[in-house]
Amino acid sequence: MQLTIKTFGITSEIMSGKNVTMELAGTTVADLRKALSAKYPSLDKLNSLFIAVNRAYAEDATTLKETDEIALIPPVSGG
Amino acid sequence: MQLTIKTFGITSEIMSGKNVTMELAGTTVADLRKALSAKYPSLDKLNSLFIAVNRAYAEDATTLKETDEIALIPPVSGG
Amino acid sequence: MIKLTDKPIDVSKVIEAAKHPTAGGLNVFIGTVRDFHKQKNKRVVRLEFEAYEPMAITEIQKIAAVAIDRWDIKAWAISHSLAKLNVGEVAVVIAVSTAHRKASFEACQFIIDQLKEKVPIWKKEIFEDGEEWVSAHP
Amino acid sequence: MIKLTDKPIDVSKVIEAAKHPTAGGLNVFIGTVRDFHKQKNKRVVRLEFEAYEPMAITEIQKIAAVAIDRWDIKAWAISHSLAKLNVGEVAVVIAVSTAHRKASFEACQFIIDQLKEKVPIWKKEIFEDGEEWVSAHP
Repeated sequence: MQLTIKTFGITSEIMSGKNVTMELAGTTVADLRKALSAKYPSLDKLNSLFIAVNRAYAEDATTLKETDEIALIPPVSGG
Repeated sequence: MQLTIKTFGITSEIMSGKNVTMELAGTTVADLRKALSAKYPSLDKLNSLFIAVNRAYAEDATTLKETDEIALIPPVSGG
Repeated sequence: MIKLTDKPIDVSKVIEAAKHPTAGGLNVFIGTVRDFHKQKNKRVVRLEFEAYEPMAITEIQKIAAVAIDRWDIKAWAISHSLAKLNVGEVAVVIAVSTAHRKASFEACQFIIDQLKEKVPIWKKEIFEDGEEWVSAHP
Repeated sequence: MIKLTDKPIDVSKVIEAAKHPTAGGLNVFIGTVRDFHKQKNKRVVRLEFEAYEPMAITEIQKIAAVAIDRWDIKAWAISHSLAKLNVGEVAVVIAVSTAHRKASFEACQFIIDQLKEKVPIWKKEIFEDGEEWVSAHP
């Protein structure tokens, strides 16, 4: 399926865009992690990388749909 | 010696004045405590009563002079 | 900055006085007049303060000196009201800035705890049916 | 009250929003821009923020819900800057009022600690010779 991924902070630089489209063979957050890691190896160098689905932190087992709002959450640093 | 004693909070009410003069036979803060207690028994009912000499908390053993600035400090409740 | 005042406390001014370019955390404690005295089950109408002003300032300076010795305080400011206050009004403001945030919380809490224990300021609560110096009696 | 804003934060407004007649203690944490990054030994010129706004608001709501469950919070308000900030300017204000003062310190510290850990807001430090997303890399 085709996903549109929102990026923030350093992930926008690594992936060269704020809304990045990706073809995903698998169906879960874990599959997406693998695909991202393969395409953008620099993501692995981050202190942490969470994936948010529909504006909430998602587990690796979460199943994705094309209509989900997916976002990458590199280490937060507000405050 | 004759002392002038500043009073605050409830001690002004107990001693009916803001600057109360007292004749003291002894010479220390402990002597003053005894004299105050004899003349104003209601002071003994307070949660605590400190005596300040020259704007600092004084020990019972502190010696008093007529020129000292003496003040009664009932339980403080600022803030 | 230490200020005892019978005018309304300008909270922003106290905060400004505690800002510092090397500080990342600024903690502020604001004591306000509560509408109800739980132990006495009475509604509070007003508060009045009295202070032994020169000694109060000296005692606050001593407390600040201990805090500055214990934490890396960049700037601080304290203002305490000596006015007649209604419910919701500000009785005291303490502002402390430190490089990192944890110390600002600790230092500010230390200062208000010590102030309530040692500084010669007295609070009288005015109820609908009487008045009382706070904490005077058991 | 939760506010993410690219305008300068009005600290007084955040404090006013956290006042309550049944509260005796109001604790405020103000995060300001420090002039120096110690680990990097570099002077900070400016900060920039980015947020995933809808999720940031949801996460702040979750944190507040936990705090309200844990402490007897009478009122609270949070404002976070999304502006370009210079040294000394205000990045975040958290204000919490409780009946007694100890809880106001604890709840406010909990909220800022959790905010820094969970809320999707990112800070970029601009140095004289470059820039960097804070905490991104080991």
